[in-house]
Amino acid sequence: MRAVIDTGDPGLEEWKRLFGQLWRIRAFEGQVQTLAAAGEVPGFAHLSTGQEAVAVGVCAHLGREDALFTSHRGHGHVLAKGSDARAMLAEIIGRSTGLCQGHGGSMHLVDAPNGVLGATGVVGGNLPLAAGAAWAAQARGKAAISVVFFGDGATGAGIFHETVNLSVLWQLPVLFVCENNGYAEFTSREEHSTVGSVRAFADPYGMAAATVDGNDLPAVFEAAREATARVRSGAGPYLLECMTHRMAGHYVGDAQHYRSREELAAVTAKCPIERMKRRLLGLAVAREELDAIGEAAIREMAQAVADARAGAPADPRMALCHVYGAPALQANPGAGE
Amino acid sequence: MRAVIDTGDPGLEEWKRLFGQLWRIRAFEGQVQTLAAAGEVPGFAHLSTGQEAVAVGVCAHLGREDALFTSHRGHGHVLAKGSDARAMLAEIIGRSTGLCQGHGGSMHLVDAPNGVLGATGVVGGNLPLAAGAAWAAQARGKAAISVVFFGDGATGAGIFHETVNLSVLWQLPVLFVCENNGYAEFTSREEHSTVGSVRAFADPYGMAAATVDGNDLPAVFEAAREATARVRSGAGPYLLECMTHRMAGHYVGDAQHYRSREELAAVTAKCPIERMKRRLLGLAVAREELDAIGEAAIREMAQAVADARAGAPADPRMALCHVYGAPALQANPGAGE
Amino acid sequence: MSQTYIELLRRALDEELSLDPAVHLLGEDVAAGGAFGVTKGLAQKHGARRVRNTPISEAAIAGLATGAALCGLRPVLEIMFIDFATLALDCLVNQSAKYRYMSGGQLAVPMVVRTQAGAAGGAAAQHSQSLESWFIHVPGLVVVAPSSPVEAYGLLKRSIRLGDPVLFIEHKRLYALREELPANLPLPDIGRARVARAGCDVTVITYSAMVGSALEAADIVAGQGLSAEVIDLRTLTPLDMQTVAASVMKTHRVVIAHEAVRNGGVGAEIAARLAGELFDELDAPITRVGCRFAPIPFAPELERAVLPGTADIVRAVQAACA
Amino acid sequence: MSQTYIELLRRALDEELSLDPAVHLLGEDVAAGGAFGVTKGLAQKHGARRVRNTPISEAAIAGLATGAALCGLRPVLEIMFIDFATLALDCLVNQSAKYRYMSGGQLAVPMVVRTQAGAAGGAAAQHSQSLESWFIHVPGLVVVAPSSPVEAYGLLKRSIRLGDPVLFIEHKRLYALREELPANLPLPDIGRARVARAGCDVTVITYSAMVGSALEAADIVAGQGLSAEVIDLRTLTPLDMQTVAASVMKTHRVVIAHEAVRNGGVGAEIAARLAGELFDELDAPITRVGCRFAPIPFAPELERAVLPGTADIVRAVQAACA
Ligand SMILES: Cc1ncc(C[n+]2csc(CCOP(=O)(O)OP(=O)(O)O)c2C)c(N)n1
Ligand SMILES: Cc1ncc(C[n+]2csc(CCOP(=O)(O)OP(=O)(O)O)c2C)c(N)n1
Ligand SMILES: [Mg+2]
Ligand SMILES: [Mg+2]
Repeated sequence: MRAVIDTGDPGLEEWKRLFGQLWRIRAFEGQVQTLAAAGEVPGFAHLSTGQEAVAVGVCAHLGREDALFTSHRGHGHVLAKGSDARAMLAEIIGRSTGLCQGHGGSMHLVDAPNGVLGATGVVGGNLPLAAGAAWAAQARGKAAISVVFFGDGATGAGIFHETVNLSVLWQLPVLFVCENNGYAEFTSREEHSTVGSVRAFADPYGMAAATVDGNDLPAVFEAAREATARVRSGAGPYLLECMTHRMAGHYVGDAQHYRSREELAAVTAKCPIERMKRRLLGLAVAREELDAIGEAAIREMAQAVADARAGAPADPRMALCHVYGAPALQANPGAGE
Repeated sequence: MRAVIDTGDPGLEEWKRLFGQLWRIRAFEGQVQTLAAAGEVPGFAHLSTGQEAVAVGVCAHLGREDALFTSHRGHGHVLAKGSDARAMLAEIIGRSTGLCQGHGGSMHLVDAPNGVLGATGVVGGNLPLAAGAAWAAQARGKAAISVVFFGDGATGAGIFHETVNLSVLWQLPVLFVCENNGYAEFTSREEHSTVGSVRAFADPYGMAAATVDGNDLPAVFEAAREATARVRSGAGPYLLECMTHRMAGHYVGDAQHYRSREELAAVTAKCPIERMKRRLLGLAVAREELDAIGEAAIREMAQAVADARAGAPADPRMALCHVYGAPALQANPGAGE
Repeated sequence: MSQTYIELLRRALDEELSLDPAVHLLGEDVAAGGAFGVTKGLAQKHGARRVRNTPISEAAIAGLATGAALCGLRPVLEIMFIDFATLALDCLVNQSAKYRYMSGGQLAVPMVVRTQAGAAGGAAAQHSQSLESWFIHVPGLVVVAPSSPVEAYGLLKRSIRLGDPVLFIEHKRLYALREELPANLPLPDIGRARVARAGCDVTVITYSAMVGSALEAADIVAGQGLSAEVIDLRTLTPLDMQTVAASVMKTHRVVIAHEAVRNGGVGAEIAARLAGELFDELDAPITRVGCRFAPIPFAPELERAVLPGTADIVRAVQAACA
Repeated sequence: MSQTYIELLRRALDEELSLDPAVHLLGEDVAAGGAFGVTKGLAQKHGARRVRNTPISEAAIAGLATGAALCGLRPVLEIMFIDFATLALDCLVNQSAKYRYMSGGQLAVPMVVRTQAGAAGGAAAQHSQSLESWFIHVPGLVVVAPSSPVEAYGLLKRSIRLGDPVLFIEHKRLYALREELPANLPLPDIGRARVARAGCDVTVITYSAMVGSALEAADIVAGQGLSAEVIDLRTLTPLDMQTVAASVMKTHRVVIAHEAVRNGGVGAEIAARLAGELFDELDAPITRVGCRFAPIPFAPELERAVLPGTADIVRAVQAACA
């Protein structure tokens, strides 16, 4: 799709494109929210609204051959990596035209040709997989790197620490991107850990790390440029902590009783899209042009929903496919069926 | 048995007693080695030879009401806490007179009345149990603390990090004692982690921590005095890293091909007993007196083995006892027996 | 006044917290009510020290609960989805289940692990599993799987008081179910199954959410002249083979139904026991109803294609009585 | 020249490392040979980059292997004792087993998890378990449990080449067993059981170390005029019910033996299938032989009291043929 960018300021046109990417995610999640509220999304839908700048700023430095792993809150990352919004939405509403033919769903998006190797519903479960992908790249002499997005809550899981230790030890080309949004479900970071900044976990290992304002697209972009360049250079893993905020609830339907009005207002005031808009206005881009970018994204996603909805429902005859690959096993060895 | 000591130098008589404790562990492990080599110890026997000063220096500050948890290499800790050598040996050779009636064995010593709440064969598995015991003490308003011994290898396990996070968060009265002997089985610390000093893992959490020469009894004693006092005061958990050396193999029978002659000689030169002996000689204790202390320990353990051997073998009629406690379940609900 | 499965679970917890100061709740978000609201309000009532939020550390919190249980607490731990019990399994299997035994009876682990299983509405492969059969394979654990609000209430109270480690498996499809709690209801015994519906032609053995499907199926086949007895096992360890045997010696035909995949499921154990101990009483092949052998897929059409339901039980009953 | 089970496992690994550059070994101490010496010398021969020591991080190394398998490696992971597979279970069950399915067939996880199970000589409660039945309950996993050195060799090679995640369960009591590897032996198929001894009066279905006990038992009952056919299942998923059925249709009597506790064991599944699919072929109750329902105790007298052995199989065969 787009070339890997790895040095310096990408220029105004690229900033505008990235601004559009923010909007595409925002509009995508808006559609998911509407669909979920209407009962068209099976299961749990976790929105990345408010965290778009992390996805866009990091994925700007990735090519299709780089591996991306994400969590339950992964729509934005997958979209920013360049996957097709229609196929994503079709998966999220369970169509046979979805990325995974309806087998996966919102928390399990995979788009292998685009290097999206998977979202997972197990908090922290994606971390060692990403390190493993990095190991494979290292072992096979490939230039690709592996990037994994995860929440601050995942640092409470032992697997985070095991994976960091191994990645540093083996000098794996993996970039850990923590979206520190201060919450795990309904519980604030303060109740989860006395460690406010996740970056601190890198220190014992001497792992390269940085904390950045995750709502500031150029800041994320620049930090991710450095981080990916370093990881690509073979210098080992990197932890990039992006301080950000969930503008929506934990999942669609979460009434957020645990957050005050003031808190929610403060979060809204930090909207990464508004912030980037101000930045671009400051660079003398016309308000109309920026509005048009947003509107185009909104139109694109409305159309994507229409396209996704047009797809055939998942095919029940496929329900027992893909359990095994080996031909001898495809006859489904369980319970005689 | 003995009072909790919590301030200052314990005085020469106590140092001599503790010197005797070093010898008791050394002699105990010597007997286990002989028994294991003779095939009298079922399963795996892991000796703490060379690491005695950690057990003795820490346990000097514990009372019976304090909880102790240990690992596969736990004989020394249990002995230093004041458990009966005969009942321990009887368990280790599988007698009905053993601490656990032969159900547990070398890796699973429990002596509940003495606060020895268990050894575990799962690396790191004892850590959250110790935190849980500390939580119970906290919740029930007891003054007791919980102490857990573990190896440097256990810090590779996620459970270590999860437990530290929780313990700091809940300010639990638990003392983590890491015996950093530079090896996990046949693999050196360098191959396990780039983090040389385990103490570093405390930093992100702001947990109180110290590293001490684990072969220097007075140093361990003093560090443990501070650490236990702090934990007892309600100031939260503490990590005490004791740098030490395994003088024996990973288990009895390990040929240690992975260690050079020079390395083994260097380790022997650091023997904590010899070191304490020099210290006491310097304090004008007569060599004869010190020799007598060692000989008494050796005699005691020889007698303990004889006593243990005299115990009846484990009783096969007990094999299905203690699976459940609830009377309705004791009829053994599995498979109709 | 009827109450939901969730409300009656909450009531059981509330009462036990009030009765016994040793009872403590812990788990992810439990102070906020937990993902399904079961513990809502309990932190406010009993204090944040007795209803404690934890980090996302399933392994450590299981260990914490176990260690605390060794030292006089009666922890009730919530694992949000049974799928994540995988993360706590080392502790539950290697420590909690074995502690009493390994210590030669010196110590006990009076703790309850509340968790929630089953598929509903697209929760997909990692949030829908039914993994109870793993736990019946572990000596030392008790496994409870209540089928209704009233059952859940009584069995949870009994589990908390038991004194052995209990895996208490709720089902997400049952959470909204309503029932009235009868006054002065005696609490059910752990290890005692119940005849949920009497019948004489065939015995349907089941538990948890499938009890409802079995009762529906029994209604349907009744219209076809078949009288099905439905047994709600309630506890999977111990298995109440006496109640099962009494029924099978009457009907001589058996259908076993659960939501888990058949292969290696609890139904296999029951069928094996019958094929061993009551072989001569059986007049027909034992039929098992269970999930088809695949991970639980996301899309509703796929989910429906793998999950067992009332129609499968009806077919199995018909086959058993053919 | 005969070789041990360990030597033939090593030979299989050595050959596959030589044949396919994608094959990599990882695990605790594997570069030093592993706890039992299976991988001894392989790091020297194939390089420390292909035979890699890991920290004590069962969860992470299972994840690492899975992620690498998604990206073109064929990792062979060693989990030192199956008891510690508990720590890797989240990954194995929620990721490795389901990845192909959840991705709609886009990705695969060609990896082998070698581990070692069973009781021997006082390894006690946390180092002696037989937990294979958990894994047959997980769609997406293949489960292999070889019974002899030659079987181990062939099945390991096949497992590495398979393309699906395989749990490969060795048995500590078999490690020292010797056998000669026949020249030009065709590799066994995954999913094909083998008749280890032909007979006509009763079928003994078993796997792993209990195959040896079953053969001994068959010898003993032969002296009493009973002809026992012994089936070595080899793979527990898939289960080769064809081979089993062919035997049962000949003998009409069945004994199932494994070292795991019966409750919820693999034997339950086999018995259940027979009670469902071959009910009319059965002339006697199905007898299961397994460990008594307790954690594995430490002392030899206790260990012997719970473990199943040749004598139990003899008794079961006699009962089945009474
Ligand atoms: C192992 C595990 N435990 C619990 C859950 C339930 N759960 C889903 S999301 C979540 C919070 C995750 O917080 P964080 O990692 O900060 O990500 P965020 O939702 O904030 O993006 C929890 C506890 C889970 N999915 N997996
Ligand atoms: C979870 C787990 N993985 C692997 C093992 C096998 N094992 C036993 S001891 C040991 C090394 C432990 O090293 P360390 O924690 O440093 O303790 P040390 O033996 O040096 O005292 C290993 C890997 C185990 N017992 N538990
Ligand atoms: Mg978060
Ligand atoms: Mg060590």
